[in-house]
Amino acid sequence: MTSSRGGQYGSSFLLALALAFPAAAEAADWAGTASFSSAIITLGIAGFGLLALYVAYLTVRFLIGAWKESKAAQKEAAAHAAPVEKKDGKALLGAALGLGSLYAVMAMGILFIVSLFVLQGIGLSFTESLSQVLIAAGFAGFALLFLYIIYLLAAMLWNAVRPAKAAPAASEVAPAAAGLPAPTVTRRSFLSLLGWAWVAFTAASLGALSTVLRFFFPNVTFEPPLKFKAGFPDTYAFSATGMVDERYKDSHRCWIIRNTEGFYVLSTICTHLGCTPNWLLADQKFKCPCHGSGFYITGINFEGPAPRPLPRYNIILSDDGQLQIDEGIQYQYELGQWGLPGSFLDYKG
Amino acid sequence: MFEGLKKKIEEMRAHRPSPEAVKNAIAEGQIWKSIFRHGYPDTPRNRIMAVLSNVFLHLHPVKARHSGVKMSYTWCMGGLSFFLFLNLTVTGVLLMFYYRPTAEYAYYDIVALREAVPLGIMRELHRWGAHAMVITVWLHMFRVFMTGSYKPPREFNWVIGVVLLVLTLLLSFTGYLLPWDQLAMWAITVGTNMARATPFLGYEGPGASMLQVGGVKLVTGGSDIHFALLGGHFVSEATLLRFYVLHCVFIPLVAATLMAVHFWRVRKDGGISGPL
Amino acid sequence: MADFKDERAYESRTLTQWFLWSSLALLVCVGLMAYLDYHREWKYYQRRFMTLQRIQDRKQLSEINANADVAQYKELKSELREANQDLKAHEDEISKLQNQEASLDAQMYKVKNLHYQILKAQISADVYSYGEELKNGKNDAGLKKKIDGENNEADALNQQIFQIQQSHDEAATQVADITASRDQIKAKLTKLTADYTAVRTKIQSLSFNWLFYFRNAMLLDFMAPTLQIQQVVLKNLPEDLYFAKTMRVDRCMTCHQAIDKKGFEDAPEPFRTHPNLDLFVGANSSHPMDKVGCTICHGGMGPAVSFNGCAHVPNDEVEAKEWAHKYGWTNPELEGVQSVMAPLKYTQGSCLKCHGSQEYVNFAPQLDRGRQLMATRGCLGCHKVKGLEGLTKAGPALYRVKGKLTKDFVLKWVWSPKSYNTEARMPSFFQQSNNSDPDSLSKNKAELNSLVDYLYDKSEDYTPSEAAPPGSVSAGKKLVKEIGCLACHGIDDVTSHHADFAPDLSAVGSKLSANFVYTWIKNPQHFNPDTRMPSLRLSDKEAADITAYLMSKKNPDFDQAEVPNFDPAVRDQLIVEYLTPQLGVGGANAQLTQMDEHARQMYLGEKTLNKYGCFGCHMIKGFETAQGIGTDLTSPPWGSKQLGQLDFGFTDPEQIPHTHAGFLAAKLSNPRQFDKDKVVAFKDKLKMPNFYLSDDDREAIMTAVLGLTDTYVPDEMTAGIHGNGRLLEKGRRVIADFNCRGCHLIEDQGGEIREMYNKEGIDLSLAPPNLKHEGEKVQVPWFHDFLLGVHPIRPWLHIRMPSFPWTDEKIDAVITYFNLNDDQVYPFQKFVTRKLTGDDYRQAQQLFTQLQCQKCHVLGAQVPKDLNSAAPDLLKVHERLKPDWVVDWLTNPAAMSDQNTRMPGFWPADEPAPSKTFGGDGEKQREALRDYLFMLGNGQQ
Amino acid sequence: MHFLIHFINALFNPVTYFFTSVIGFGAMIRYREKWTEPPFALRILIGVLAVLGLSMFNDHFREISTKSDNVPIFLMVFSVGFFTWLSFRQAVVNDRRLSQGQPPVEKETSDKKVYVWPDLVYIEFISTIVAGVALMVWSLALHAPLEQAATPAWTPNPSKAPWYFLGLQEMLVYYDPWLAGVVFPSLIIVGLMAIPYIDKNPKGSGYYTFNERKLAIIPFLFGFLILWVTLIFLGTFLRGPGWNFFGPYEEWDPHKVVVLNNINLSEYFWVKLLGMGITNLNPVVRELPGFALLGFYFIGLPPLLTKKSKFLMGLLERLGVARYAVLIFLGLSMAALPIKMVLRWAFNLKYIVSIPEVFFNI
Repeated sequence: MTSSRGGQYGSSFLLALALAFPAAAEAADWAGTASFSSAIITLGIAGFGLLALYVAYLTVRFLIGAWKESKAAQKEAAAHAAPVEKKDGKALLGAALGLGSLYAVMAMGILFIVSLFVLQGIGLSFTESLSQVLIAAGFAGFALLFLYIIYLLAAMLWNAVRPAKAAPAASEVAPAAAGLPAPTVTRRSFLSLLGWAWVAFTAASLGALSTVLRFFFPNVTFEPPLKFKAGFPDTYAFSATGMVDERYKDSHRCWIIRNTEGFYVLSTICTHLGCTPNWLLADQKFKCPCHGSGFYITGINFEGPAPRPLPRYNIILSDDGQLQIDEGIQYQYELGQWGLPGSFLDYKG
Repeated sequence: MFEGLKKKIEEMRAHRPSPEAVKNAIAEGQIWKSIFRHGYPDTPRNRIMAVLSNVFLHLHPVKARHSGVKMSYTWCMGGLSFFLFLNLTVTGVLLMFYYRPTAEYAYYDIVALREAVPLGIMRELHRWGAHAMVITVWLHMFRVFMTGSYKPPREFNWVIGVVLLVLTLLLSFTGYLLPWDQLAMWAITVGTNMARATPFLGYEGPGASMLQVGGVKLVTGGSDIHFALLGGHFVSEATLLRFYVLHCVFIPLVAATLMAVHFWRVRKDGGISGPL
Repeated sequence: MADFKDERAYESRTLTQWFLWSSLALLVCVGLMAYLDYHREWKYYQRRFMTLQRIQDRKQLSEINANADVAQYKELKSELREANQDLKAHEDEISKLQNQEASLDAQMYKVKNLHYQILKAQISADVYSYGEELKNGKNDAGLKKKIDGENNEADALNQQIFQIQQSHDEAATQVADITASRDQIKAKLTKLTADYTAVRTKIQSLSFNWLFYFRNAMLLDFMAPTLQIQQVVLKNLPEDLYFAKTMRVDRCMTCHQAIDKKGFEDAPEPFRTHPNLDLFVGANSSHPMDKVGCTICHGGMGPAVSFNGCAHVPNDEVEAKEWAHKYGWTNPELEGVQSVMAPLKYTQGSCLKCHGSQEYVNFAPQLDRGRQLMATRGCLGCHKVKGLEGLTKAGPALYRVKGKLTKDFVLKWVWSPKSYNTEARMPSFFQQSNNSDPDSLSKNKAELNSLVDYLYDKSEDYTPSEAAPPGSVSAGKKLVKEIGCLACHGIDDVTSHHADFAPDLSAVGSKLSANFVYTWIKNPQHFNPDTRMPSLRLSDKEAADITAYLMSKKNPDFDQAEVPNFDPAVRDQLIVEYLTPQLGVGGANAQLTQMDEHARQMYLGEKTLNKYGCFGCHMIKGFETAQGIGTDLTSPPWGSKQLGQLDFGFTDPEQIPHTHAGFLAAKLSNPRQFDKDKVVAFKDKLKMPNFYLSDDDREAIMTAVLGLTDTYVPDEMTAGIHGNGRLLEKGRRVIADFNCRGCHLIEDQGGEIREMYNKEGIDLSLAPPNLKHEGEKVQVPWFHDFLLGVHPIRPWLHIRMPSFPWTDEKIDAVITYFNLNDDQVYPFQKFVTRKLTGDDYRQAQQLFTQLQCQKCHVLGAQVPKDLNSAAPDLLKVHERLKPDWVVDWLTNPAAMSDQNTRMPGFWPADEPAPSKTFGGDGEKQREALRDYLFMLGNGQQ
Repeated sequence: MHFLIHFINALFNPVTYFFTSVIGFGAMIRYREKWTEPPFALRILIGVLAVLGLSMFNDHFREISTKSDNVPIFLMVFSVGFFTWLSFRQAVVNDRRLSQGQPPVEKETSDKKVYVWPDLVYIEFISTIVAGVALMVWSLALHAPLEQAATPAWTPNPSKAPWYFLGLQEMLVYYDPWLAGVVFPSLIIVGLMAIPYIDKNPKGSGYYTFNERKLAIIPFLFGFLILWVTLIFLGTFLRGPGWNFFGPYEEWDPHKVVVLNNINLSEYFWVKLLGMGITNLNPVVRELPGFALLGFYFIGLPPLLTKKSKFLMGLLERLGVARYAVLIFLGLSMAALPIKMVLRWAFNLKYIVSIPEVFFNI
């Protein structure tokens, strides 16, 4: 008995260590930073890590108890060779598992509330913080369940090895009548073995499937670089309403528009379905050949199925005096980002 | 001078075997028997054995309802679709001998197929076969629906049929990109851009912008389902390669297996449907 | 009926056990597979670099904190609080204005978006259809009227919009005025803390918090990872895989993250910044990283991202051992890696890939030195090297050797040049590691004697034209030091600086006769019309003194050395060996008996000449255009030769690592060591002579040779062939051929003799001038005449510009080079300046006298008292200097000559003009002075 | 002649095209006895062929229809037409026999069993050869299309999806890509799969009939013929550069200017109706009218309809709540397309609900 308890404590300590590791790394870091808030957050994480551990510990202790009773029930059933008890044992184990998962859900609930306060703070606007909290709680719950399964697997394996030693003893003690093989292993432990075999197998195949899914996302692509230099500002013509320059339309899929105030860069990807609109000088508008979407020179959509204005790319004056465009950073009109620095370059020339 | 020779010819012509005898000699010969488990004469037993002992023909039952055999009932659309699929597989494999799915070679290989490659017509056979197959698959669905053959016990077979329809469209869609000409690229751009708008998984779909953790957007132009489908932000060489693999290997295999299930379920659910 | 479950082929419990353990194994393997793919070497380096950056940012942060004046910060904070207070007073007024704005917005939206836009679209649609109708010849009046109506309505709407906009802006400005004060404070506040917050957020993003772990978690690191492979795709520098051009991809910056970031100069490798960023890698440098990448210069496997995968190559054995220990590094060359890195110290060799067709590469001194050595030491005599074909041969011509050297001297000299003079450039063919056994020695002596006899037989007679009068050794020594012999020649007892462009003169006394030296230094062309040795226009006395000094330089033990005589029997045996292949043994002996002593010597002499390839460095009659006997280093380029093609012989791989660099280092230090333990006939022994190179010279030549690779570089990326490139290179070739950079600084490179001036503390204004802007400065016709007939310009100089035996074609090349280098317009025409008349002339003259130019400057006949501080003759200005240059020179002479000129600046920027003439306008004064000088020169008083 | 072409072009604008096709569909159902008679059907065929022949004289039409990739569409239109006639013909014959109490035609032959070898195999063999010949002739006659090499820099005008997706591409004009590109296609596929599980009607299995399976055939044919086949015809022939609408004989002029300004429901409600500002409203509040309308359509309408019509109430009992709810939902979403088309043409309505901030527009 003691060995299982020792195993239990050992692994719980391991769990605490694993969870506290990011906090430790951050703490080592914290000594240097003057930032107080990041320290609180990391302590919070370490805290709720330990909390999750405590819940896991509670669940495990309860399950061990249920396990013991079902084993006891099994032993009696085996002794009287009465099939009726087996059924109760199973029921008990079912109940135990039910309660275990109840505990797990409760733990996730606690995590949900804890992360609401610790992780996100109250300040954020309602919809955004809600989604982040949900995701954080989801991940925390998932991590806990994963640990919980691993732990139970370990405990079960611990038991699976031990009874093997006991089982042969049982078979010598009561050789059954010829014809009927001695019930060396009761249906339940056999089931648990098969059950856990299936759990391991499904875990392995799910793991393999997720590696295949990850396989489809290339780490490196050979598309033209998103950040590039676009020549000196004075080489661009400008007028009050703005002049559209198509120098980089083919190579980098962007228009550079200069008016009296300065520069802004529009993406040439139509927000409806990704075709490349054409700039019609006469009509002073961008017209998409695919479905007829029309955009003003500012990029705002005014006709056709395009749902949103053309996004603007980041444009700054690099230290060597050239325009530097970074297509990695986009500004969307409907999110009110066209006012942000980098979406418009003030340049009077 | 050639008397000896002439005499021998005369002899041979004298007891030339009758066609009948030749036929029997072959049909009873060990070779024939080893291949065809059934005899040649048209007896009921041979008719049965002809179907049972042939791996391809045992797709059909030994006997079938007369109504099920009539063209006006089945329009033979299922059979035609299967024939077109086989034709596409054969011409497809032959095309693979000349077509290289890289951006620098793809287009000019297709031009070469038309201009220089012997029997370059394979490409036309493949393309028109594909369009024809799309039509025959629809008509097959249309016939099965109009004759109510989807009713129990054949519901699941109808579901497999719908999946096969979708796979046919996907096969044709992925194949559309391979010539790598303007028509192909922009048709596929329009088609795949819908993936950008998948809810939650596409970076321009509803709900995608809400998936962010610690201020970092998770579903972006470089990590959504559209990116995985194309292997990049735009239709590029990586897309050509992915569509080539899907078109030549992945989807045909899945379709072939499902067809096997489809044919098997036709037989198991009671053959061609007919009034009870 | 027995339970059907019992009739089982296997006992179900064991099956389950098998199923359990195999599934667990599968789970572990899948986990391992995913983890090993995730756990990559470069991620470890990127994490370390994050900590490095954080430390640097934190330093920066503390600096900001230190010099941020906290007082101002606090004061602004309190001001902000007050502004907010009094803003509350205007609360209601602001909200009223804002409501007004909102309603105007609504109206605007309604009118503009719902009515105006649709109307505009309708108008353009109608106009289009009206146009269509017109095309078909039908003028639809109704439609026309409809369009006009719509236009009027549109104008009305436009007017309405304009008014709404007007009132809207009005309201907005009012609101802005109220909140103006508060907004200003807020703006100032944010500007104050802007860089502080920027750095702090940067630190936050670089710290290992849970967000970092989540973003880079296994299998989740595709969404927004911070640890990523960085790469540069170079389509303009494709790699040539046997005619298949594939784009070059360099991923070195995945680990070398700080390669293009300043501030990590002393960070541990691999995070060190690239040396001189403004020349390499920097965004504004001439080799930006995104255009040129890394592997084009350093070699190595660009797309690889692991230490060993990139085929790193250490600089030396010590580093190799350290890497083997640290990274498990093994020599990539032995594993047949596609492209191996060049050791860092030979990186300059890669400049040849693009700059191969240029004479010299300004920013690669070691490469320049290597290529210059290959020309001056005679490597090119035997080995063909791309870009260095057609240079003048390294050694002296032997047409008239009979008149120059005694036979005994030549025998002793060729037998062991170093015993005559340790600095001698002649390589040693004999007494090497593979021919020092007695048999080889005797055979070599026979060969040597026959060779010398052959040369002497072919040589023309020559007697020096003049006899050397007696001269003083000490005067000669002083002259040799001052007049500029040391720019090309080295001598051991005058100065420690040692030029090695021309032969070393430390023991010339034992070599030449006095008369020869005397005639030679007075008129070198007399002995050899093609020699590059210039004449320094020496007077008889000077020549005599120099001859006396040079003749005093003897090498006593070389004089006593024993002449290597030969045994005729050995010679005859050699001749038989040469004849047997054609005539068989009997025939060969028969032929031998018919040959008299002289014929035998001639026969063996010619064979030896062909065997050792002396014509590679010396011009010998009949062998002027003979091909070098060494292996061709260009096709296939030696740097890209397969390792299997290099014959390491039985040398010990521990001493000589089996790499290109290893082979080359061994070959250059002792070429014959590869014959060790080899059983090889006398005639098949390795013949490459030993140059006894110094370590630096050997490294320089290795850089030049390792740089010869087959890397494909398209023309648009090759330097020196576009625009005036080829003309510039022609000029540079002449400059390199005549060692102008021995004295002069050209393009700020060269000027080796200045080392002597620096070492001995002599004033640099006495050194040969820096020809930096010569094209701008000097008129072409004068330049041409000067180079043909050199005459002194700067009287105070002791060192003399020598008169070189130049042809017109060479001079034109040099002049074109100087003018194109300073972007002068091609037709380099003569200049004419305006003629000063009346008052202008008078004022100019007055200015000329006021500035006392004649105190230093020579003016035709009038020469200033102290010649040492005299300045060039002003009467030559009109034909020598370009007018614009003169004005610039007068404005600021120090700047124009990089601070080493004696000419004072008369018009310092901040002070008033030195004289009242021309109304004190410095500009006019200088131009007038220039025109005055030009008139003086042309004699138009 | 010019006037006639102009009239036909005007006739083929989207509104009339769609309504004529719906009316034609209704007529096809209603007068099925009449037009399935072979002579009448033949007369229709000849009429169509005549119109087609005549319109070949129009350069533009000829150029578009002889483009090699548009040939399958003719093949599809004629084969769908022929087989619709064949199925209706046999359904009408069977319905007539069933009304007189006789079993359907197929019954007589379905009891007699026939050897598969050689009959069935022989027919299949022959049809394979015929199909092979047809395919070969088609391939010999027409080259597969090949335009210039792909360049991301230039989008051809118009750029169309493969012909079988033109129905979808047409939907894209009226709905946002996430609806028209992802949600509706999945509903179509799921809907098709669900048919056997929803259609509990035991009758009509294994023989052509119409009367016994009205409820199943009409929605399926509406979806298949109108929303798929005719839209493909429209997408191919009547959609030109800038995705503007062109008559069958109208030259595809890329500079054609058409009024495409559309207004959202929220703009109608707040700005037009109540005259309030819209830009400062919280997105959810701004789109309340849209949500209300959708809520009513999907949640309010079904109970209302079922209460009112006996037919639907009967259906509810027969199918059970779950199947009925799925059927109604699928039916309503299929009807959503034509309804949105009408709203677009009638009121220039762009979006019922439009929250561009999160890319959510319906």
